[in-house]
This record gives sequence, C-alpha cells and structure tokens, in this order.
Amino acid sequence: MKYSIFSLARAALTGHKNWQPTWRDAAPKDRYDVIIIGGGGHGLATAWFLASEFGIRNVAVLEKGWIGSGNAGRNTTIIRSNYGLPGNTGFYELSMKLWERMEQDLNYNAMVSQRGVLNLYHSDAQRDAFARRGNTMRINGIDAELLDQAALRKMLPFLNFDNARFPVQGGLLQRRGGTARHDAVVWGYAHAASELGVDIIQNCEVTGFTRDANGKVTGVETSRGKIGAGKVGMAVAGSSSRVAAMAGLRLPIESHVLQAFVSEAIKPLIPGVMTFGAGHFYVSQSDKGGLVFGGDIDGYNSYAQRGNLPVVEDVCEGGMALIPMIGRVRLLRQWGGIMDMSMDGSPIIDKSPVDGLYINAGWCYGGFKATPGSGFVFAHLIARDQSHKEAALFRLDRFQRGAMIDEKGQGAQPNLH
Amino acid sequence: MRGDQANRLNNGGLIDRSIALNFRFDGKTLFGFKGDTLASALVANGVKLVGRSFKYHRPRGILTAGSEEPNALVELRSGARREPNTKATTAELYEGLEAASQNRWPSLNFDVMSVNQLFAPIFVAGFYYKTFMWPAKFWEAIYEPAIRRAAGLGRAAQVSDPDHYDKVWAHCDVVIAGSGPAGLAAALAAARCGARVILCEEDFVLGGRLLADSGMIDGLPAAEWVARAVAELSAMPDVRIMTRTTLFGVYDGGTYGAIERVNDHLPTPPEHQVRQRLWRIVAKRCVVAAGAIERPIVFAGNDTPGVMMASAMRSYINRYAATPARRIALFTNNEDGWRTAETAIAAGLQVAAVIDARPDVSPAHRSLASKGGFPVLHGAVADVDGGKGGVRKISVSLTGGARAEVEADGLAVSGGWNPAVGLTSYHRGRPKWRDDIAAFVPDGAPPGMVAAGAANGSFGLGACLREGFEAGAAAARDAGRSGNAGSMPVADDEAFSITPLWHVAGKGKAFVDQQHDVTASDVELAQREGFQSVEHLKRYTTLGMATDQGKTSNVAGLAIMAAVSGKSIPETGTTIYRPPYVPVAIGAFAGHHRDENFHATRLTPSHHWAAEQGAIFIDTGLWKRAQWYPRTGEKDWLESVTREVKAVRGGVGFCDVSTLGKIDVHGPDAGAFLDRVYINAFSSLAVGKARYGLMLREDGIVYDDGTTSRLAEDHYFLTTTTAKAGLVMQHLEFCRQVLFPELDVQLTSVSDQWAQFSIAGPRTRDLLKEVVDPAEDLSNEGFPFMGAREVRLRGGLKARLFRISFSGEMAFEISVPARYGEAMARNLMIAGKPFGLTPYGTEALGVMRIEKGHVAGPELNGTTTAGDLGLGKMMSTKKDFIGRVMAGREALVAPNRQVVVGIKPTDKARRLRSGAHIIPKGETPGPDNDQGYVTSVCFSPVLDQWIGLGLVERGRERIGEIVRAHDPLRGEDYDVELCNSVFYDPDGGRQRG
Amino acid sequence: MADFSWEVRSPLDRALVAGSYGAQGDAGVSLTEIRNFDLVQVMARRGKAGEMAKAAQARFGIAAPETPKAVDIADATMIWSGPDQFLVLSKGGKHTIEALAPVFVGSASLSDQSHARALIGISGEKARAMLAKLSSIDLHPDVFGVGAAAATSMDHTSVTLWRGGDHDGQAVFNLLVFATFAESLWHTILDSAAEYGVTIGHSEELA
Amino acid sequence: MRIICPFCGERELGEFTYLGDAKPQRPAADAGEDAVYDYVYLRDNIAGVMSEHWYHGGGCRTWLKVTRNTLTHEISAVEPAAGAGAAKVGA
Repeated sequence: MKYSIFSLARAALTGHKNWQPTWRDAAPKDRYDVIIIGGGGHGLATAWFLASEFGIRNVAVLEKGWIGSGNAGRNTTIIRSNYGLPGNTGFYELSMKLWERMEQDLNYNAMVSQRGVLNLYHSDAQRDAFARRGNTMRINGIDAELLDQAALRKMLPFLNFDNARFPVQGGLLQRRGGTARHDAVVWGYAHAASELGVDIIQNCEVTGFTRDANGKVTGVETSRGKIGAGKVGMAVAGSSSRVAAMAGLRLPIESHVLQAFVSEAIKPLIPGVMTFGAGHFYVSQSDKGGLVFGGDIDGYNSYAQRGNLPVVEDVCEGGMALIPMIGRVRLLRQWGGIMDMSMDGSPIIDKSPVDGLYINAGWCYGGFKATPGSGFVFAHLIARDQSHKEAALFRLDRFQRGAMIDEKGQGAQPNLH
Repeated sequence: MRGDQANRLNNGGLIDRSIALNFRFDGKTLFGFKGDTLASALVANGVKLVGRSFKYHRPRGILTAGSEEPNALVELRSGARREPNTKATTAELYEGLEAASQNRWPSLNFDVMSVNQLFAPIFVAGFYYKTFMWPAKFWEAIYEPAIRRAAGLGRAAQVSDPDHYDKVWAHCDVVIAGSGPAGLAAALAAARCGARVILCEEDFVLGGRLLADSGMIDGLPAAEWVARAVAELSAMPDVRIMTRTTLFGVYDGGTYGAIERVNDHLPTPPEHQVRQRLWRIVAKRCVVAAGAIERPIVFAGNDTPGVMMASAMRSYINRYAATPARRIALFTNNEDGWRTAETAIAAGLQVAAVIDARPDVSPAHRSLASKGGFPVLHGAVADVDGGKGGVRKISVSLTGGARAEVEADGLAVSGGWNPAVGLTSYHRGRPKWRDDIAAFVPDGAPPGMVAAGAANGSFGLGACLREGFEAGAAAARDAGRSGNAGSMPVADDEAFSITPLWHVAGKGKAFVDQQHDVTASDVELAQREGFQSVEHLKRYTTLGMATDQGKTSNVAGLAIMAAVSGKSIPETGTTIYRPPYVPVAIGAFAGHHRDENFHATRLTPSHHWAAEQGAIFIDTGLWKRAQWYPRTGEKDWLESVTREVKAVRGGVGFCDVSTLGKIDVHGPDAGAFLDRVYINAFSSLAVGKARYGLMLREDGIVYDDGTTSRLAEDHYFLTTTTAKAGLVMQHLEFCRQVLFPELDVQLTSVSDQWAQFSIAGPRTRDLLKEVVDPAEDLSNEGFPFMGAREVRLRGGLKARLFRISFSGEMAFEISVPARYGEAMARNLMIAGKPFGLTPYGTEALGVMRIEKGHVAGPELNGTTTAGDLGLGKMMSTKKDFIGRVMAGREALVAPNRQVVVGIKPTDKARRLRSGAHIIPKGETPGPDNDQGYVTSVCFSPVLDQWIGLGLVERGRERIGEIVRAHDPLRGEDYDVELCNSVFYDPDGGRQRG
Repeated sequence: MADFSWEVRSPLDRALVAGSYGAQGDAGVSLTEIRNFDLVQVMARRGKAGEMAKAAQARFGIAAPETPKAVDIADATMIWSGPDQFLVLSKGGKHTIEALAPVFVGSASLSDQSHARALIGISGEKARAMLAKLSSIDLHPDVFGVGAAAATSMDHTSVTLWRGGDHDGQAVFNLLVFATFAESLWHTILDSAAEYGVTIGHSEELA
Repeated sequence: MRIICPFCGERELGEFTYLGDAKPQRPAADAGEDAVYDYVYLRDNIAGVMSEHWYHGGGCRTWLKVTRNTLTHEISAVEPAAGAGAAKVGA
C-alpha cells in the first residue's frame, strides 16, 4: 500500500478502516536463502537491501521480541558522518547518503532531519583534533566546517560562554548531520522489505545453529522450530557475544549499558544536535519537543538495560554546564540500551570463521547512524561473499593484525570508547 | 473571603482562610488561600478551561488532583524562572504566583491552532509517517519547522536558571514512599522497632488519601490519627519526615533517588537556600506506599472541561473546600466512586445522577440516591455535550439499549484504581494482573523493596494500615532492628467491587491519553496496522509518553488493545516502566556542578603568584596553568610567547611544572617493577641519575612518558604527563596488585607534595648558584646531565634537583615541598633579577619542545607506537614488559606507518596549522593519498618561521621532500618540507653543556 | 647575594577568610584549617605488615590502626589510609619522615605527605547535614563514632576523613584533602554550608 | 550500585573504576602472540555471574575482584587482588 497525503485523505473518508498492516507478521517457513538474526534497524535494512539491491528475496528476519525492541528503539536518534579514520569515514558517509534518500526509497517518513551536528571544542588541543578530523571529512567529500566562538555566539547565544568552567571556544559542524525518528526507521525498513517478500518473524528467538559435517551453518534452531538457511547473518548488537557463542565463537566485544534521557516536551529551544567537549553530554530536540540527551556509558559490563544514578547526574551536570537555561526543564524518562562495545570502538562486518555465518557487530554507540549503511554493506557481504569497499577495514581479524580503527585512542578497553 | 472565589465552600477544608494569597492566571488576578494548590484555587474561582491539548488543541480542564495530571499544565513563574509544563494540581499556591496556560495562540479562549481539529480525520496516529515525503527537500525547509512549532507544550526560559540546587546523601534502614495510611503505619512500625526511617511524601501535607477521604482509625477521625502518628514520628531522632519529596527511582544496591522541592512554594528561594535538592538515599529496605491512581473511562467527550476523576472531585471538595461543579453527575464502574456522591451531598451540592456500569448497586447506595433525590442509571456515558465552557449535558446509553440525558456542569468518573506500580517495576519487573480488582499489582520488585496498601492493590483502609504496619515491621527486622512495633492501627475495610469498563464505544473522539490526544480509534488503528505489541502501540500512537507518563492512560490503552486483538489484558502486558516517577528538573540532577563549579579546579603551588604577575591561564584537565605572562605593550599572545622563548634560549627562564604526575616507587623490587612497566630498563639506573622512560599499554600502543630518577637503592621518583597522572597511578597499582603481586614494591602519589619548577637557559647555573647552598657542586662534573639528587638551598631548605631538559637548553628541574612553592617562585625572581630571569608559560614550553622535536599529547594520541614516535630503539629486547608482544603485530610494524617527522612551510612567511593534512605534490586530495597530518605547530623564534611536527606515512624516509599541507577547513593549501623533527641543536650540546 | 625568605603558605592561604559566612545568626557549621603539620605515609613492605605493626607499637606505644580508624597518641595521630598502611599526623617536627625512617627501616616504605594535603576541622550542629552534601558515607553517630576513619571521596576528589574527640559535646570531623584541590573543595564546602551559617578560622594546633 | 570494599566497607559506585573481566590471566613472557591476543582482546562477555576487576581509586586504592551478575547487577562477593596491601604471595 502506497503511503502519501492522498492515500491518507482517501483513508480518512472511510475512517481509516482499510489500512493494511505496515508489515506482514510472517510465520517461519522451512527454509530461506538467507536468514538474518535480529529484527532491529540493521537486520531489517540488510533484508531490504538483499531484496532490493541484490535480488535475494527469499529472506527471513528473526526477532526474539518485537521488531525494534533492541537498540534501534533505545538510542538518541543522531545521524552523522563526522569520523576521522580510514574505514569509518567512508562507511559513515555511505550511510549518510542512504539516509538522505531513505524516505523515497522506503515510502515511509522516517523524519530524517538534517539540522546539523555540532561538536564543541574548549581547548586548542581539541580544536586541532577537530581540524584534523574535519579535514579528513573534507578530503573524503563530506561537509565540515570549523567554527570559532564568535560564530557560535551568533548561532547559539544560549551556550554558557561567559561563566563556564571550560569556556566554549568553537566547534566542528556537519550541517548534513541531524536526527531521524528511530522507530520509523525500523518500521520503514520492515514495511519496504515486507512489500518485497521478506518474512519478518517476531517472537522467534534463535537458540542455536544447525551445522553440517564440515561445520558449515545450515540453519538455525529457534523458539519456533528449526529453520534452514543457505546463509545466516547476525545483526544482534547488544547480544552479539551470546549469539556468536552458539557457534562457538568468542568476540572482541563487551556488552555495556548506555543510558539516554528525554525531557518533557517544550517549544523549540535547541536547533540541532550538539556535543559538549568538556563533559559527557549531547543533546537534540525531537520534533515532539522533548530534549533527547545522553552522555557516557555507565562503564561496567551489563545486560540489564538500565543504568545507575551517577551517570544521570554526570550527564545533567554536563547539560547544566553547557546550557544553564535548561535547569528548570524536567527529565521525563531514562532508559538503557546494551551496547556492543568493541575493542577499538569500531564495528565488525565480516565473514565469521564459521562457514555460512556472517557477523555484523560491535557498533558501540555508532549503531543508529550506521543503520542504512550497515544494511547495505552487510547485504553486499552476504550476497557476494565479499566485503563492500567501504566496509573492507571492519574485519574481525584486525585485532590480530594490529590494524585497529581507534578513533578515541583508548585501546583494548571497551568502556573507554 | 477575599476575591470572587465563587466556588469556595464556606466551611471546611485544610486551607488557612486567614491567609489569602493573590495570584495571576493568564494575566487575570485571582485569590486563593494558603493550603491551596494552583488547581484548587482555580477550581475555587470557577476556572474550568486551563489548557489546550497537544495535537488538536482541544480545550481541557483539570482532570485530577495529583501528580498524574495530564491536562492542567501551565507555565509557572516568568522570566528566567519560567517553568513549562508545571502541573497546577501539585503547584502550591504562594503570594504573587504567576501562571499562564500553554500551547495556545493568541489566547486560551481563542486558539487559532484549534483549527487542527478540522484536520482530525487525517491527523490520526502515525499519519506523519505516511506523508511529508515529497519533495525530499521540503522536510527540513517547510514541514518540519511547522511541526516543531506546533508541537512541544510550554516554553522553557531562555536564560540561565538563576536558582541553586544541591545534592545530598542520606542513609537509613527503611525508606518509605508515601504518607497515606499504609506509609504512616509502616513508618510507625519500623521506627518503633528502632529503625532509622525516612518517610517521603510528595505532597506538602502528610496523610495521602486521608486528606480527602475521611474514615475512622483506632476509633479516631482519620485526621486526628494522622496528627498523632506524625507527632510520634517527629519525636523520634532517627526518623526523617520529608514532605514535598518524591521518591522517583530505585537504583542498584538499595540506592533511591528522591527530589525535594525545598522552596518551590515560595516566590523565590531565600538567600543561601536552594530551590530543589536531589537526595540519594541508601536504604536497606523500602516500603512503597505510594497509593493508587484512579483511572478514567474512555468515552466520547471524556476530555470536556468539567469531566474529572471522582476521587479528585472529592479532594477538591473535602481538602480544599472548592467545588468543581454545582450539579454533579457521577459515572462509575465500582463501589468506591460512590463516595463522590456522598461527598457532594455532604457539601450541599446537587447530584444529577449516578451512572453505574455495574448490574447491581448496593442497598446503601440505593437509599443514598433516594435520599439525595437523584436517579441511578445503569449504563454508561456515551457522549458529553459541552465545549470550552465545560460540561452541559451528558448522554447515557442505558443497559438494554435505551438512552438518557443528564444535565450537569460536572462529571465525576471512576473507572477503578491502578496501584502505582512504577517504583516496583523500575528494575524491569513486570506487574501482574489481578482480576478481582481489575488492575495490575507489583511483581518482581527490586531487592529489598515491598509494596503495601493501595500500591499493592489493597484498597480498604484497614488493609492499608495492616499491610503498611506489617511491611514496616518486617523491613525493620530485615534491617537488623529488633524493637517492638507496638500495636497495629485498626480500621474497617470498605467493600470494593468493580465491573471492568474501559471504553464506551460511540461516535466522537474518546480520549485514552488526553495529553497526547490519543483516542480509542488510534489504538484500534495501531492494531489494524500491525502495531500490536504494547511497546509498538506506545511508540506508534505516543500513548503514555507525555509528561504524565501515562499514569491515567496506559492501562486503558492496553485494555482496548487487548479487546481489539482478542487477547486478555495480562497476555497483552504492560510496557516497561521507566524512572523517574515524576519528571525531575535537570538542574537538580546537576546540583552544585554548574558554571565554574562544573568540575573541581586544581591550582599549582605558584598559582597566586602567577596571577599577581598577570598570567593568562589555560585549562589543562582540571588544572589552571600559566599559559603566558603578557607584558604591557605586547600586541598579542605570540609576541609574549616569543619573548619568553627568546629569554630562555638567550638567558634563563622558569616555569611551574608541578602538574606533572609524581609517584614515589619504593621497595627492594622497585627497579624490577619499573623494568616491567617501561619499555626500557630502570633496574640498571644508577642512584643519583634520571632516565627518560616510555610506557606502553598491553596492546603495544604508547601510553605515557616521563623521566624517572633513582633517589636511593630502593626508591625511585617517577613522573608522568600532566594528562595521565591519575591513570598511570591506577595502571601501576594494577601492575603491582594484580599482575606482579610477587614484587615487593610500594607506590604513593606525591604529585601534591612537591612544587616543581623547570629552570632553563644558558644562565641556569648562574641563577642556581644564587639559590642553592654554595656547598653544592653544580658543575658539569659534579652534577652531570641526567643527574638527580637532593640539595640544600640557601636558608637551609632541602630540595630535589634534576638535571633534565625539555627545552633543549641547559636546564634543571627543582622541587621543593609544596607550601614553599610560592616562596620558591618569589625567591627565584629575586635571585634571577641580575640575569633577566623570565617566567614562562605552557605556550613557550610547547614552542621549545617542538623546536626540540619532543613528542607530547598530540603525538601520544593513543594510536602511535614507540616506532612511530622514533623511539623504537628504546624497546628492550632483554626483558618482558607491558605491551611487548602486541607491539610486534604486523600492522604496527608495517613500513608505511605514519611516523613523527618535522614539517616547515617552504614559504617562511606562511603560518602552519595543526590539523592540516599531508598530500603528495601534484595529486588531487582524496582518501587514497591522505598521508598524514600536522600534529603540533609553533612559531619558532629560533628559526623565525612556523614549524611543526606531523605524523606522515614513511615520514622519516622522506626528509627533504616537498609535500602539500592541505587544509580545506580553513581554505588553505601550501607547500611544506618534511624535515628532521629536531629543529634546534640536534646534537644536544646545549643541554649537556 | 639575594636575601631569601622561605615563607610557608597553606594551599588555603588565599581562599580562607576568617570570620562568618552565609546565613546570619548562630553558625551551624564551624570550619578550622589546621596549618603546618607533618604527615607521613607508612606502607608495609610485602609480607612485613607484622613487623611494621611492631615497629609502630614500639615507637608510639600503641598499635597502628589495622581497620579504618584514627588513633590519637600524645603528640600524633595515626590514621588508617588503606590495607597495611597508615598516616602519621603530627606537629612540631617530632614525627617527620626523617624521624620515622629509622623506625620502619626494612618493614615499611615512607612517603612524605606533609605538603600534599590541607587539613580542615569541621564541627557544629549542622556539620553532618553539610557533610551529607559532600560525602556518600554514613556519618550517623552509631556508624561513624569517635575514632572512625575513612579513605573516601568528596566532589570526585580523594580525601581522608576521621572523627576526632568530641568538642563541647559536638562531633568534630577532620578532613585531609589534596593540596592542589583544596581551594576548589573549600569553596564547595562553603557553598554547602552557607545555608546553615559558617564560622571560619585557622589554627596552628591539631584539634 | 554499591560495592563492599573488603577494607573500607560498603561504598557507592562513584568511588570505583571498572576494568573488566578478571578471568583472563596475563600470559607468560614466552607464551606467544596468539595467547597475548586472546588475553588482550577476546572476551567471554558473560550474561550472568562474572568475576571482574574494580579499582577503589576513590578510597583505599585497592584493586578488587568483584563477583557480579551482569543481568541484575547483583554483587555476590568481593575480594582483594592478590597483591593488595602488603600481602605476600606464596608467603
């Protein structure tokens, strides 16, 4: 069913009684060409790209709960491609380009809003690091601007310029960055993939892999029975280690909780996305009016999907330090997502050592913005058995070879990335 | 009585009629009394229309009398203190209160955006996902700005919050949420047992529902019993009673968050006082006695001003002596709702009718009806006639199909009660369904927490007291208190019968979530479109996501979903409950940590002296460091810094370097220990000598560097960079305690013990001779390069002297105990006067280190190896050390790595900038030929040009090559030469001389 | 030849303004900085905790604290600072690092901390209420009695806190804070105490 | 979260710093690159009870081995690292 203002107006005449489900709630078949484990943004995007770009339509997406119940629905909805290291830079820009055409691709309004992403700097050293990163972006054809304090005073007069512990000196701005409505991304991919014949199977938890005599994966065991597959891709960030363990693999990944927060809805206050450079705080304002904000991970391994008070306080301290006018705005909800924190802060998209099993993992907090790009390159890998060139460095063996992609320079300590 | 409080009863209520308070709502001056909330004062003044809804801008009135209020949200106060979305139902009235309605333009009465109601047929749940997609560019330009302006509720202040907040810790055996009958009984029992008790009540008066619904406890009227209980509790030293305090969250290890609204009941906080205070309460046990929330029934027109929860109506009448209506109809599906009819009659109001959805009504209520002269209609409200002026007429579909109409100006609704299951569910416990009360009750509460009374689904007064008392006593016992809980308060239990009714089908908009304008048909649409999981329902329709967190709407929403999808309510389940229980000001979470107090500030021992000299300070981590010392007439920082560098290179200067991390490494195995943490050897270092050391992480990447001196056979003095001081200490303790526990070594941070100054320049020795006791031999022989030992200063003070140089000049670092730091700076200035001694800051320090090619933070960026820094040869092959194995991985030793190299523009007048990238000459910049970047730059007074260091692919093999510094961010592109990274005195003769 | 004066300056020399601060009326909190003390960290060598204890006993005539306690002797206080380690706080040069070195030779490593800390005495009716804003530990008299000590943090800064003998029936809390953080923490303490009213002073005597 | 430091008693989360899984042991000097790779990079990432290294940096500066459930954050045991204080291994 095509969505448009016209279809809405027609539907209104019949009291909206004729809308079809946004996606088909399928029951599992015996066998698929490709099974994707994980009905989040990445899994559904992979399925859609397999069907739309690579002509593989006999695809199932298996979701243990409801689609979008993992990190796709627990993030702060930011999209950007302001990365500085080879591997990341090109990949996130590929993803950004796919964001820019997503709604037309999917016939679903995911409210991709390019209101800009601004990273603030508070010292010469930070400015220099941003200059390096911004120039990397420009050399890769990505928009980037280095703004000084005068420009920021004009653009964001409410920042704490004059009374601050760490005065804002400037910022690196990517105007094409912004936000998207996270749930709508999930539903949009589900809608479009389903239209192309992909089976979306909810409440279907994978409990194991079936393997042939050579060890090749031949399918999965699930809470709804065995399902055969030519290839199996896992896109289960937050649970990657658990799923990989079913295939006997240990990953360079730890699971950590990242909290996020939303305030009560208020009239427009903050124009784009901004990130405090002297504390753990970033913020944007949703179309509904809530300030959506977050900070650092809690810092310890966790699968609990909830965090503790010190981080709430830390994040709000950052918020008040940067934007002291939000003191009387109230925090409405806090929640936690489980991050696949990799050992260098960058993702893994690669064939696994187990034949027939493909890994998409280790997204740290970069997962949401990567959704379309991840889906595309993972579909490419599964369809062609070859990495897409923009994902060629996201190899699983890069830690063995010493080829880490470590934007923060924190090394093999996931809670510091 | 002051003002026109037309709807104020002449008697009764917990208000102080002797204190009249004047307030303004939407510019109109009104009066209320002390003890009022803004909502009760509005009710007393006959104000029915208080707000406009989120999407359709429908007129809305007050629905509840508590923190679950979805509609009566106002902007409270003005200017910098404006607070959007403040619930009128919990805002205490104070003299001069100002409030304005929200989300309307130009006025509450005439709201242009109410035109949205005309588009309501299109504005169904999720409509925006289906449109606004073409043309693509229009989203940010046209659609979204319009949507953003229309959305949101109140307006936040646009200037810094002028009030203060703080955060406090509290510890107790038992924390209790709520001071209704269950909470008070729990507090009494726990406290009598000897427990340390904290009782949190979000209201400004203790008593909970007892404030509105009377009853008899221990033979006393409830109010009197409450007063006695409070008096007993107040007299106990280990009981803390906190009103205006909401327990909003539970965290791990028995940590609870509570927000105390210390001074929100005053126009502004008194001097030296905070507006609000965040409490972190550590409790062994928690009793949740937070009560229950009465829930609405979804029917057409249920959002008309004048439709109010039945219990709220009782609160306004009994507690505030304010009458929401003159002629009240009651719509109930349970026994409890009838109390409102009793209350209305007792207050002398008319009851128009009671519409009861249950087949049977008790004889007592029948006789009430006949005495009161009002009909009992079996059926349900089908529609409400009324607009912004409020309820006028109610149409009722009677059981059996007939219709009836009731004329009334107020409609009280009771759909039953939902226990407040928030706190008990915040650790992802899922509440369980109880058919007998048609409600979810707590299950899977966090460790140490128990619900009691209405919060546990026990609605009778007697049951509340009993459960509360038992829970309080048990909590005290569990916390190790063995006192006697005394006698349990006793009251009768009222009967509670309910016939669940969620939604009355009919025409017209029937609202589930009033604040977010989610209707019953939106829920049905979501089901039709496949959003059947409750989480999908919530996300698709935004049900329960408003500022009330769905306290009045969630259960009805999922009940309707259950009905349309043919499942039971427990099968349908609830969404995940998330803290905070009530929205909490961001300022309160931040507390003291804002503005200049955001983080602590560290000051060097000579800080105040430097400030006297007019130093410009720079933030380095938490430190304030002197960046340069401007002198009159200097036109910019560069001139000052250049002067400082020249003064050092040509004479002598000094700089406070106390910020370096300093660690005493003691013990017989200290040398062996350092051998394992540094890539180079330290056990071989002679006593009295210093050595530069480099540390790796276990992954083979450089972690930190610094000089370490051997002061005695079993005592090394290790220095770290300023940035890594704390982390290196932690790392070394890990090595000592976890990796190498067999080594006898002890570590102590002495960073704050020593004031350390670098004294550098060819005249350093001349200066030091004036400072150091003449008996000390400072000659090259007596104190050679990299020497380190204790010396005596003139005046007898002992100091440590290190002959090390970061500047490349003849230099010493001198340490004195920190309380002498300022005296040291002053004495150096006195002694150095003849030599033109110049204090220099971190900028000049940086210039000289770049001239000498020393690596620092920008090069030690967490991705570089010792080899990249040109220090690969330091890696010992004779011993194991942290990072040795991983440093050998193929990609870390690849020949094409980016390595440190010197960089200078070919045009000497050109300014070099950090962050510029290195591109081969003649090529178009792209990812494939991006060969590195400039890490550090300075203007070199020695070379009279800008120079820098960079990390460049195969850089050291390319000395002399001309490449491009490509800096599109700043619109620059120029030729630079790759050169030796040591620009100044490459032989090192000056520092050894 | 220059004429030097080696004047000592406490890290709170500038920040501390003697007198009253904050709310008027009877001060709820009293703050006293104690200046110019000797402070030595004593850390047992591997397997030498027993020998260290014996050495301490011999020197001070009383056992050094093995749990978080502070022990007063005539001219010094021994404050627990971690497992198998303690601080010796004294005045008048009797227990300087030079004086203690021979006592602990072979059993413990010593590190001079005399200049690394500032020492603040906190008392008054509202001392606990004020400290509750800074300290996450339970200072209830039943829990943190006279002689109790803690290595803990305030405002993300490491401190050593112990309860000395009561003065005029009121608890006295002693706080050792790192010197370079002292001024910053001092201001935070004043902000926390302002609502109760504060009396401020400094002293050369240990409480 | 609150951790009972074996030396200081129960303290709040903010006084501690997390490192990670305490199970992997640093390989011997001659163990080879694969063993060190495994130690540095690979994790069991347990969903359940896990032994972890925490540092009481905001207190007594002791490294601790904390047994904690990563699903519930419940802490069941805390013990000091082998070399905490003056402990002599094997003594």
